[in-house]
Amino acid sequence: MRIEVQEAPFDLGRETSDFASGHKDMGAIVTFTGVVRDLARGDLDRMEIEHYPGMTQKALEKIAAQAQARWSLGDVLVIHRHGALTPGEMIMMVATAAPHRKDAFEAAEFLMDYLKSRAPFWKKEFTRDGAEWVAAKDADEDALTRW
Amino acid sequence: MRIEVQEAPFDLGRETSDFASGHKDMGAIVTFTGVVRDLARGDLDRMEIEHYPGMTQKALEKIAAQAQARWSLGDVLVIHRHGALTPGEMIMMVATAAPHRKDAFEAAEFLMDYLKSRAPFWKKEFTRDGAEWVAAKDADEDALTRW
Amino acid sequence: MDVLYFAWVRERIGLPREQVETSAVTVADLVEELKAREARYAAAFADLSALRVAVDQELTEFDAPLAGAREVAFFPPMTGG
Amino acid sequence: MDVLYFAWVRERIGLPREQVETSAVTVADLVEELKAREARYAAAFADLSALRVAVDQELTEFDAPLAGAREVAFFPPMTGG
Repeated sequence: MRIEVQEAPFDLGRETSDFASGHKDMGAIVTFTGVVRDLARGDLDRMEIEHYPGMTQKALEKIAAQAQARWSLGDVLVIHRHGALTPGEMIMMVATAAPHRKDAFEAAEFLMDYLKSRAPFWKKEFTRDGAEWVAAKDADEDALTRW
Repeated sequence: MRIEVQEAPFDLGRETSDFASGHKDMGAIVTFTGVVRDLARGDLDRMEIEHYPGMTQKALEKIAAQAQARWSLGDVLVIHRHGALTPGEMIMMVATAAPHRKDAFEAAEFLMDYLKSRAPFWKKEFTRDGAEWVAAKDADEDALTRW
Repeated sequence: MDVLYFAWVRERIGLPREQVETSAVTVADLVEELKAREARYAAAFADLSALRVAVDQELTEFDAPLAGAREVAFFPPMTGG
Repeated sequence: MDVLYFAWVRERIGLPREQVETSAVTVADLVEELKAREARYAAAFADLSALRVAVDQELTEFDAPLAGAREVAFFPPMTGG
């Protein structure tokens, strides 16, 4: 398991390739990558992600450990950035390796659902007209009931 | 949409990175990568994948088009190899880009479920003791009922 | 008509493709004609539930009509991914 | 005890963290003490359903006890991923 909380960009290609290599008993690798979307009006200048330094790493480790306890996984990777990001930049990624595809997919979805609502990150969107905190969606909270 | 059927290896890192780049309106990128697993006995020499050249590309395009009709997707990528592969080698990958993670995940799972049972590929496993065609799993056929 | 065989169907019949002159109306009729030829065909087609068929490169059923078809392929259930 | 604020809670209260001397038994008691201080606290804590709390860096509920706690953090629902 590897958990990285960082301000710097990450190299999705290299991370995915490194993660997938050398797991001879893992037939299935799933990755999810979150990208900063522009607003519907097309005027997002940047997104700033605040986090809770003392808690973030622990919260992510706990979520990853829950996934490992629940599914048959060979490995888990979580990378989550904070700080200022512009549209098109990658915010975060998760990767799961499992013998079978169902475990790899479900564990990745579980990680994402928990990461959305249970990891201490907060997004703020900046446009020319001002800044606004992104509101948590009911749908994201509801997604947790699946697990 | 890009569909590649090829004997040569592919560069998962570069494919993933290229796919994820330049989609400012796609917040979610999901990839699945299938890797040749060794057998439980640890004696898999190689896997040979046969396919139906005239049909394979069309079948994959049809499956990808079904996914695009059903989910809100910005892009779909499918790469599937044939020929001889050794344990640890990557067999195939799919990637989906969508505004929201639920679409990206579901479409990737749909692509995999259909690709498993509806794309004309057949796997044969070679060990020192002989060779055996991989039998289709009931679970893979059953997986289609979800969609 | 071109008839193609893949995976263990190809191995059991002993060739990957052949030209077949036939007036079979459905895939099932064609299968009966092939089975009547030789033991290796009869063996390959012994259990149709273990086989799949494509007509002109589209998956179909054994009761599908062959009118106008140029290519029929027989193979076991697919194992892609 | 260290009290931390994040996102709009931090902005509304006007500082990211502070040391608080308190004998509050639960998180809810601590919130009442803070609200009584100044209007900006009362505003930040006006609707607890819009807030989340962590005690010693573990998410918890507002009725959680504070005995032994070293750090309490208040923030809106998280928006990671």
